[in-house]
This record gives sequence, C-alpha cells and structure tokens, in this order.
Amino acid sequence: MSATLRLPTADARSRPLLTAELVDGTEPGSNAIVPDRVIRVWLFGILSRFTTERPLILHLPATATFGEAIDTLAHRLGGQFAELVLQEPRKTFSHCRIFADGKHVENLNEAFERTTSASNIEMILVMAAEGG
Amino acid sequence: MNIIESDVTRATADDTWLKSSCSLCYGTCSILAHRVDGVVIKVEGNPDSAVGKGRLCGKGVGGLMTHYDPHRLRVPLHRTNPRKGFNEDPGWKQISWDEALDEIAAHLRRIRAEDPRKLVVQRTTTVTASRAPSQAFVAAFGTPNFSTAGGGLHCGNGAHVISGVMHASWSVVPDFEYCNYAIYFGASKGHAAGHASCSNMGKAADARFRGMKMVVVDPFCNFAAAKATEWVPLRVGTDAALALAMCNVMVNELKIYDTPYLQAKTNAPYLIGPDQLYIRDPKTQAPLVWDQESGTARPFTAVPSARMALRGSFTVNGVVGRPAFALLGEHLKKYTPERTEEITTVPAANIRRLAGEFAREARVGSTIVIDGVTLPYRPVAAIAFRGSQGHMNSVYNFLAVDLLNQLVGAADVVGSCLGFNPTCYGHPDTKLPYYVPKADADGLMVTGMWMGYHYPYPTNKPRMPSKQLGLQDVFTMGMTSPFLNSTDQEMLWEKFDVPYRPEMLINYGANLLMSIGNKDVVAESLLKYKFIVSFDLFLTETSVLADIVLPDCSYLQSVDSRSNFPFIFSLPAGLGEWCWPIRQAVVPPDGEQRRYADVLLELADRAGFRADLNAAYNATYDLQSPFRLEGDRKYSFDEICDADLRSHFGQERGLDWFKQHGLIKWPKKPEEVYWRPFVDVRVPIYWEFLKPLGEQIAAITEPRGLKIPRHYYQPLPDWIGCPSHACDAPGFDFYAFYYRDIIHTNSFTMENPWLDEAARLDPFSYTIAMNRASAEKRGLKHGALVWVETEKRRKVKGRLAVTEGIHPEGLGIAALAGHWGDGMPIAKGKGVFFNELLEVDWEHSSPVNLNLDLCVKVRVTAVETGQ
Amino acid sequence: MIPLNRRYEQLIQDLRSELRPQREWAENRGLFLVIGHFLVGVAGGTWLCSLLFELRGGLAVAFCLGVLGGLSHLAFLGRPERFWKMALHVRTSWISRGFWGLSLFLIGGVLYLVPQFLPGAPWRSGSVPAAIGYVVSLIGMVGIIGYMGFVYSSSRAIPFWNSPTHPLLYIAYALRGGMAVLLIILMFEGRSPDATLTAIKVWLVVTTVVVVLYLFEIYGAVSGHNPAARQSVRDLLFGRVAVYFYGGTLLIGILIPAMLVSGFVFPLSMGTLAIIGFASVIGDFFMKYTTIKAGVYMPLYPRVTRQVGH
Amino acid sequence: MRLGMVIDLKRCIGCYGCQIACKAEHGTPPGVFYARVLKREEGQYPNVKQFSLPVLCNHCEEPPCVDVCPTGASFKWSDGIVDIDHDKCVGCRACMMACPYNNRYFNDGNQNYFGDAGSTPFERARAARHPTGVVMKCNFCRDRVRAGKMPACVANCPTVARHFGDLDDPNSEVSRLIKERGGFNLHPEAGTKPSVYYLPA
Repeated sequence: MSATLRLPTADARSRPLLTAELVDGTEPGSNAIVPDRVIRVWLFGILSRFTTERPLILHLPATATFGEAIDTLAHRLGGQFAELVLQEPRKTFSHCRIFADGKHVENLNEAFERTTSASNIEMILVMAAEGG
Repeated sequence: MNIIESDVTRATADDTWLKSSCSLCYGTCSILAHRVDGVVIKVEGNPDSAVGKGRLCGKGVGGLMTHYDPHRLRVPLHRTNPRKGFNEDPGWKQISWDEALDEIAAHLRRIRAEDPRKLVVQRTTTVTASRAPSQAFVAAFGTPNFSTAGGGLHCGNGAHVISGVMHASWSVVPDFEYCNYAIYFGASKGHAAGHASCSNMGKAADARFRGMKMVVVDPFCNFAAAKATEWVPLRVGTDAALALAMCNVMVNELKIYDTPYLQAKTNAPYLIGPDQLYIRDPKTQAPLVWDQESGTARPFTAVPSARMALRGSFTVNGVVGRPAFALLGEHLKKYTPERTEEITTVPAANIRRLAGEFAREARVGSTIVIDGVTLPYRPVAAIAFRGSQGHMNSVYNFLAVDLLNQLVGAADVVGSCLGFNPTCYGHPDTKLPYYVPKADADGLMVTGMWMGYHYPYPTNKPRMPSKQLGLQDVFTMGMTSPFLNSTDQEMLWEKFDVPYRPEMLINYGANLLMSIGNKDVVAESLLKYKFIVSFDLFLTETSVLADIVLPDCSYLQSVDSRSNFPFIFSLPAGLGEWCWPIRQAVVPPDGEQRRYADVLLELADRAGFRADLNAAYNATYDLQSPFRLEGDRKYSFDEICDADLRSHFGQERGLDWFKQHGLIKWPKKPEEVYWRPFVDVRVPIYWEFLKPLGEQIAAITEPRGLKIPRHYYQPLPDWIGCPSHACDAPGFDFYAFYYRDIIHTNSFTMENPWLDEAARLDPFSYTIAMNRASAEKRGLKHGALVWVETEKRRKVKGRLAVTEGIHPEGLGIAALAGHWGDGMPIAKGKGVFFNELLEVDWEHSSPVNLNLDLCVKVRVTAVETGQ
Repeated sequence: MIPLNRRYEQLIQDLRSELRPQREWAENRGLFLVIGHFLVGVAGGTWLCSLLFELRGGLAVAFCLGVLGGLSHLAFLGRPERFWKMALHVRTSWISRGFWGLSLFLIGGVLYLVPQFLPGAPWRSGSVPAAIGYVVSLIGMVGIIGYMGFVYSSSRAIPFWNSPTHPLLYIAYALRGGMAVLLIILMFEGRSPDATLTAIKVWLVVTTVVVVLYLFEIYGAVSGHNPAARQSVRDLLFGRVAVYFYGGTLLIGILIPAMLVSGFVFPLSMGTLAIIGFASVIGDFFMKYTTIKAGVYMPLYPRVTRQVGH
Repeated sequence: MRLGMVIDLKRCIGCYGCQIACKAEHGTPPGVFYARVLKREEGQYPNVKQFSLPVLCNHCEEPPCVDVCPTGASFKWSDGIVDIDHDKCVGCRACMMACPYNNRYFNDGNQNYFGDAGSTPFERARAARHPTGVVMKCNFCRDRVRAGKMPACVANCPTVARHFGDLDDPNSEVSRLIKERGGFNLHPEAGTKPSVYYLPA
C-alpha cells in the first residue's frame, strides 16, 4: 500500500525521457527503425500530466498485449501512473478507458494483432457519479 | 411584437410543434413544445415516445413557467464583495462573457498546472443532460472530484449501488405488466417522482386496474401507500428488520423458496468456510459447491446447478463448509416475527401473513410463454428506494428487501422485480447501444452498463485517497460522498494525508446549501473554496456564494443528444420499446444566457485542453469511427451531439434527423427485458466480499484512528439501528424523516408558481405531518406553528398537518422546501427546510457506502406566541 | 380594499379547507352587494311604511335609498357598464327579477314623487302618469322586498342560505328597516305621539318576527345534518363572523333598541326613538352582513366519514 | 350529444398533472382554477385511506348556474358543454353561489403569477382570453374538442384516469365505464345531473 500520490508538477513534465531503447526519436509516423510495432500512445486528462509528449511512441513486439503496453508505460512513467490506471496488475479500473484505433479495449490480455492494426492508443480516465 | 393578436389570429408564420425532452426532473419525459411567434405557449407529452407516452406530470406540463420565470439569470455576474456569508451582500456586478470566461480559464489553467484535483465539479441530478458534458469535462481536465450533490448523495450509494449489484441496473421497479403482488419499502415508483416517473405512473395505474395487489411499508401513508391495497406503517428506519423477518418466515417457517433459481442464479450453493469466505478450488481459485450426485466439492463451473447442495454441512479440504444458503437460513432465525414486532411495531401476525402472501403469490416453479418464448413467471416484487435505504444501514436495508425477490427467484423474470433495462442488444441497424451483464471469475454479475465512478461490483480495492476528496478510494462502495461538505472533512483529509485541498468549484445548478444537510456546515465547506463558478437558472442560495454566476439556458433552449440514455437510468423498464429521444432548442437564449455544454467547450479552448475534452467525449459517448472527435479540432456541442447520434444510429441519422423525428425507437425483445435466464450470471445472497473489504478498509483507516464497525461488513444482512434509534433524550420522541413530494423536484421547482400553488393547496407539501393521536397527546393542534428540534439543537419551524396517515412516532416533511434566498422569490419562505436537521459527518455516514442517515430524532414544541 | 395578492392568498387558504367560506358576496367589492341589498331592502320597507303612515318625506327617503342601493349594486358588479343585460333572464333568475323590481320602483317612484316635490312638473299628483307611477313603484317595491331572500335561497352551493325561511326573513328585514327609518323620520317631522306609539308597536312586532325567523334559521342549520350549514352557524356564533354578530346584530340591532324601548334607562323620547331607529337600521345591516358572510360552500366530498385534519 | 367526463379514482394518484395541464392550456390567472385536485383522508390510524379527488365544472344537464344567471352569460351548448359568454357576464357572481361544485372563479383584476416582476411572454400570449370582472370556469376545452382533441386534462393525465366522450351514446367509452364500474356523481341530491362521473377508488 503506497502512501500518498504525488502528482508530477509542471517541472516534472520536463524531465528527460528514460529508456532510450523504447523511444523513437523521429517524428510520429516515420519508420526509421523497424521494431515489431510502432505504437503511438495519447494520454489525456490527468494522465497527460505524466509526460509532455503527445503522442508517446512505444515500440513493442507484435505479439504484445495491451496489458504489456500498459506495463511498459507504467515502467516508463512511474508508479503513480500505474496507480491511477491499474487496480491490480493487468487489470485497469473500470473508469480507465483505452481505445485502440477508436475501438474500446476491454480485455488487456488481448494482443494488438488480434484486435486491430493498432497504431494509436488513446487512454483517459472517465469519472462520473450519479444519483436521483 | 404583439403576441396577443398573433396568438388569437394564428395568421402567423411561426406556429410549430417541436419534439424535445422535459427537464423538470431527471425522468426526462419526451415533450412537444408548441411555439407561436417565438413564444412557447404549451408543452405537452410526445405520444410517440415510450418515455411518458404523451403524458406529463404537473412539473413537466408546467415547465414553461420555469422557463419564463422573470427571475431567471440573464447576464453573467461577478462578485465585488470578497467576503462571503449568509449576511454578506455579494455586490453583484454585470460582466461580459469574455471577461467571465477569461477569468475562469485563468483559474483553470493555473489549477491544471498545479494539480488538477483541486478542481471540484458538481452538478444537479435534476438535469440529466448535464451529466455527460460534466463527466467529459472533468475527465479532460483531470480531476476525479466530480459530485452529483445532494440528489446523488441521498440515494445513490444505497439504492443505486445495490440495484447495480443485484439487478445490473440503476433502480428496480415491479414488472407492472405482469406483477400480481408488489411490496414497497419506502418507495413511490409509479406514484410520484423518480426514474421514468410518468411512464411508471401509467404502468402502475394499469397494474392497479388489472388487480395487482400492492403493500406499502412506509411510516407515511402518501403517494404509493395511498393507492396501496394495504399500508403497513412501521417505525422509521426499521425496514431491514421487517424484510429479514419476512425472509425468515419464508425460509424457516413456510419453507417456500425457489431452489433451482438459488442454485443457478445466486451464490447460495457456494460453500462457505469457518472464516466466512468461499472455500475455493486450490487450482482454479473458483468457489466450490457441493455436488450432491458425486458427493464431492467441486468448482461451481463444473457442476450442473441442479446438483448443487443448498443445505447441509460438508468437510472440504479439512475444513467444514456450508452452503451460503444454509448460513442465510440460520442467520435469519434471529428475526422472529415477535422480536421484529418490537423493532418495527408491525404486529407479528401481520409479518407472517405478509411473508406468506408474498411467498405464495410468487408461484415458484411456474412459467409463462411470451412472444413464443417460455420464461419463468414470478409475479411478485419487493421494491425499495430512497426512504428505506436513506440510513447508515443503507446497504443491508436495501439488500434485505431484495432478498425477498432473490429467495423466490423474482428477479428480472416475468412479473418480478426488474432492473431498469440492464440488457440491450441495440438498434437493429447498428446493434448499438449494446450491453449485457457478465460474470466475473467468481461467477457473480458485473453490470453491462453503469454511470458511476466505479462499478457497483466488483468493488475496487480500497486504497489511500489518492484521488477523490470524498474518500471513495477508501470506501469503495460509496459513489457520492458527504465529505465534500462535511463538518469533519479537514480532519479526514489530514488523517488520510490528502496532499491537496479543493480550491475551485464549478457548480452546475445544484443548490448544495439546501440539498446536502444543514446549511451552516455546507456553507462552511463552500467558503473554503478560493473560487466558485456557478451555472444556474436562478440566483440560488448556493450561487449567492459564488464568485462568478453564469446564466444558464433552460431545457427549452438547450440541446442534448441522449435525453434518456443510459437506459438503465430513466427509460421505462419492462416490455415495450427502446426509445432514444433528444432535446432540441425551442427558443433562443434570452439576454446573454448560454448553454452549459457550449460554455464548457469554450473553457477548454481558453484553458488549452480541447484535445483532452475531445478524447473525453469520445470515451464518454463511446463514439465509433468515423465519428470520433479528432485532435484539438473545435467542435460545437451540436456537432458533438450529431456525432453521438450518427455513431449510434448510422450516418443518415444525425442531429437534424433527430430534430425532425424527435426520437428513434425499436421494440424490446423478451430476452432483453427478462434477461436473467439468458445470461449466465449469479448474484450474491451472501456478500462474501464484504468482510474482506471491511478488513482492507480498516487496515487503512484504523491506524489513522478511524474505527470501522465490523458489524456493517458481515456477509449476511442485519438490521442495524440508526443514530436516531440510539437517542433516548427525554422529550425527543419523534423520528423526523423527509419524503419526495409528487409536485416538486428537489428544491428547484418551488420557484415555479403553478407548482408552488399546487403545493400550497396540498395538505402536506409545505407542512409537517404528525399523527393525530400523538398530536392530541401533546396538546398540539392542526395548523399550529411548531419547532422541530434535534438533540444537537438544530431546529426548523413549520405548520403541523395532523393526520391519521402517519406512524405515531413519525414526523413527515416534504424534502427541500424552505428557501430563504431572494433569488427565487416564489419559493422563498415556503415549506419546511428538513435538511437543516441533518448532521453531515462521519458519525452519521454509513461506514460501508457513505450514505448519510436521513432520519433524526426530534422534539416538537409549539412556537411561543410572539416568537 | 384588500390587494389582489392578499385576496389570492386568502383564496388558497380557503381552497385548502374542506368547508370553504364564500367571500365574493361579503368582502371587498362584495361588500357593496350587502350594502346594496341592505339599502334596497330598507328602501322597499320604508316606501311601504311611508305609504301606510302617509309620510311624504319617507317616500323621498325610500326613493333615495333605492337610488343609493342601485348605485351600490353597480359598484358591486364586475362589469357595471353591462348592467342592463341583467334584464334579460326574468324567467329563471331572481337577480333579473330584482333588477326589474328596482327599475320599476325607481321609475314608478320618479313618476309618483316628482309632482309631489316639484310643483312645476309636467304632470300632477293624481294624474294618470302619477297613478301609473304609484302602481309601478308598488310593484317594484314588492319586487325588491321579495326577491332578495330568494337570491340567497336559490344559491344552492350555500346550504346556510337554502332555508325556506330565508325569503320570509328578508321580507321581515325590509319591514323592520322601513319601520326603523320611519321612527327616525317621525322624530324629524315631530309627529303625534299616537303615530309614534303605533310605529314603535309595529316595530316591536316586526322585530320579534325577525328574531324568531332568525332563530328559526339558525336552529334549522344546526339541527340539519349539512356540515356546511353547521359551519356557517359556528362561524356566526364563534368564528370569523362572531364579532359582527355580537356587536352589530345582537348588541346594536337588538339589545340597545330593546333596552331603550323598555324605558328602563332613558324615558322614551323622540330622541331615543330615533336612536332606536338608527340602532335598528344598523343592526339590520349587520344581520344581513353576518348571515351573508357566514355562508359556507357545501363540501365536495363524497362519502367523507370523518373530517380529518381540519 | 352530451359530452361528459369520467374520472377513475382508482387510477388517479393526485399528481396535479390535470390542474397544471389546465393552467398551461388556458393560462388562467392566479386564483382561477378550471381544474384542481383535492386531497382528503378517511378512517383512523392505521386503517386509513388517502384519496385524491380531481374536480372541475360538472357541465350539469340541469345547471343551476345557468338558471341564476341574470344575463344569459352562463349557457349550455347543444353538446352539453356549459360555458360562459364573457361578453355578457356582468360579474354578479350569482352563479358561484349556485354551483354546488365550487368550480367557478371570479377574475377580479389583472394578475400574473410573478407579481411585480411582471407577466411572462406566455402569460401575455394568453391574457386576451381572460377579461377581468367576469366569472370564469372550465368549458371542457371546447376549442380543443372542436379541433378533434381531448381536453387538456384528459390528454395529459399520466395515469390515464380521465376519459371523455358522449354520455348519450351507450357504446361510448365513458358510458361503458360508468355502467361497468358504477360511476357516480358528486352531490346527486342537488339534482343537477352532472356530466362528470367518478369511478370508485
């Protein structure tokens, strides 16, 4: 059980990106290096605070699952990101919405290749409360 | 413009009926608005629609008096007096929209850069159309602090969450078409306000005409009880005891229950170990059941349900396990009718009779053929709502009532207790919207559609409150929290190391000062904000505390692409039609009024998070390619609505199509309405997850000095008294409670002079109902002005209405009356402000779901002359 | 006059009660109807008494009272400019009949009185026009004395007024009013003690009849089982009308004149007779005012077994 | 032809929909109710019954209001609707005292619902129908009925408790309901023969 979540401040946004092997320094869409798959991750809402990059570029094996993608993101962006997104390993909160090329991803154990030719992943936390 | 002449002669160009949606309550019935020469001269129900079927309640048909209220806000206002308080004149100054938006956007930019969680957004439940735009806005901004104010707090955590767990829906209602015997506990569905209110009024009347018997358990004989075949008055807040006693009679005395249903559709056969937890298969972790044929314990997935034991005691892996149902049977035994009579005041003989009637009317084992489909037939329903669940013991109260349904298999089958539309296979053309409940690894039901912050089941793992100020991260059964406004909020935030404090509030139409609890505590919480923006129709008591007040458009001036979606919320349940109506503007804004959703878009642009908002709309509206909003392109709200509609119903059915047609509808299938036999899910009659949840919560809170009473976290429901039941101070001998009036929606409609007039003609709307004999005993007369006072010295004044139709210990007050502000002059001074009596703190909140206790023990004294 | 919004508040309160008092004919502009009926009744009675006692001045007073009564009626109407339309429904409407009665009374009165007071008039006393006037005014007088009670007793919504004694009571009122005015005029004209004595005796008899009829009416309302009629009596004796009843009807209208007539306090003089006359007239006004104001609509409820909450 | 209404007290829940639908249809000023809802209770705790009674002009076959009217302003159409010709009414209010059903109102001055804040565009649009100084009441929404619609209160009732039709036609829904369900009138003893019937709760 972690103590408090300290959200990155505006300063933290400017910190350098960590793992060089995960980063494609080129413009989105270019295929300079050819790993198994190039994935552009768009983080919105509170998640956007974890990086100044929009989109973030991930290079993953084609057999990778969405869950692995999120693990990679968590590794890269820090535990606080994971805490917001994952209620337990490989299980996102119901209010965390992930879209792969516009399609809602519900099963994190699904591999990219099984669902779409996913090249764009959007992720946002949606919260609501209701009554009456 | 000479309106009079044109109306009479009608020789005018503009004489139009427009198809739209009501918004006088969240029922959101479909309307036709008659506009002549720019003036709306009549609002009627839209007979094409399944929502209201062309008929409206008093509020709906009187809506144009709210729309045309001269006291509506017309220009943005800015506070000039920095001091805030009940006795401070805000010194309002008119400002331009540009100034207002720039100032708000500057605050938003600053807070978003610092810590977006410092923004709190809250909305009224009344305007359903404000939900999705608010939700998208907070998601895009990045704050988890989104609240539905008092409307959400006072029922959301109990009635809605437990309906979600047991029926995969927001609420439950009898299957009026086929039900023969309904028993209501503190509910008025079909007889007053509420979800799908007008449709339900018609359906309930049909059922009554058909001969459906209705028993209403309620301290007050109004709305539903007035139309019931039997009114069962009981002591306030003891509904759970009565329901459990009825269950006891059914299980242990009459031995009537639906064995196949319990075996197949509940966790009744799951084996429970001495630790009160499932005994699980060591390999798969699946809960075990006892296979009567093989005489072994096996995973529930591996045994045909008919072979699962419901009774007995079995040794499994070295421990003694008993089926959950056996434990329930044992547990219920303490609720003997005799003991329950002492708790509830309902005579033991009546409890036995009611249990017998309910059990026998259920016709366990019977089937019926509808549209060629053979379906289980259980024409009984036990229904609970705000009244019975509005207590600290909210979870058990609601669950105990629903157990009646579960015992006889009267859940989402023909004639039974129905969730509002938990299963939808979508429009024939697009198969959208599509949602069906599904099972989790334990076989228990997860709802297919939900609106809350988290799903009702499975509950999230409790964590430190990294996100929400309301502590829903810790108390994961709670949706709306009292701690945004409680006396002890600072103490709690400190305890839980909440690393930030709220700084800015965006309020949409909620009159929080009236809708949560006593006004002093709520005002104190509001005064802590550095900056408050309030979108409102009127300068309400709450908006008076804002820094900027923005003039909102009324429902007749607004657009909404999904008036009655989600269907689990306010579309009529039962057979009939799926119906997706929209709202369109009938008249333009007056003065400088602007639509809320448009303003939010503008704010996102000015504060620089339009791309986030577009993404949030994609997620919130579940927009499909190619209708998804792209990048940071500036869409108007009309365009977003258009995308929503095309995405769901096809390229050719955009906003213009809907403006012309008003709605789209298609028939419901029997397997959608009576989905339970077709979907392989179970619901918990034994809440195994509750005890571990309590331990996990306690592990967080108890080191910080917040004790978790474990008796609220047992897997089987109990009746636990309210704080009011513990008050034995001399002279404090009435249980005061509030109820929702048939003619009013929260505090909002009291400004409507037609509704106000009707309420003044009503014997109870603006009075305090007291039993005649009780009044006589105390020398109090009908019409007397009295003080109602709590032990904590909170008091309200009002006129007594002496009646035979209330429990001798009850004191009934219609909710949310008693406005004191000048911004709603029609409402000012009318009725009694019940919530003033309510404490808002941990002590009065459910330790499970944070529900506030809504009953109070009070003393009633005549107001001295001259006082 | 009470402002509209106060009247609206009052109406809402009234509609909340099971036994709703009528206010249209006694309050605000409705007061003019009571005054009008009072004046017209006294006018008719005075005309009759003046004819019997051959008091020319009395006839003039009666005529003037009639004119004032007519004006008061107009002041009561919501649309006074349409007053002439009231002539149209004599067949069924007592108001229409009353309208004709007053019209005939005033027209006949002019024809009859003008030559008596204006020597230069185009026709003389005893001429055909004057004789016609005499007859017409007599018919009108019968009309105005007689119609009022029927206006009330034909008001089916107000059970208190629906008694058959009501028309009789109004006739008796008229006579008592006439006699009272006569007493006053007698004082001014200084007539012989004989005439005065006769007048006071007649007044006494008429007053007795009025009191008996009044008691009879109240008894009828109480002994009947109509809750609205009984509420009227409660309002009259103990409720919202009681002040006017005890102060106006009883004290001024009955007790003071009775005390003066008895001669115990002051010896009977022309002055006391006039006071009796004035008191009697004022009392009459209150008698009418209170019975009208005490009117309560019959409740709308079918099968109400027991009143609860009110 | 005798138009009449049947109100099913078993269906009615006292929601005030009829009262307000009528307000919306006619824009009647404060203090004028063509339709309203009464609420009462019977019995003693705990055996108590609450009931709602929607009331309106009974459109009597033998209307006492028409008899007492001195000007003929109150009259009966051939279809049985009892109406008021506002151009003929002098405002004597005798009809109000004659109506055993309390369903006539005197419009004694220009009023609007928001008082000093002024009348709403809606109220101004409706004001022409409401001359002052006259008595007003329900006319079964005669304009709507002539246009082939149901009266506003009937069309709007969410519980479908109100029915409207020809009482002279034995096969009409209203006649059938009265026969089958034992429809009754208010104050039958008044001998007014109302055209508004109630079905027992």
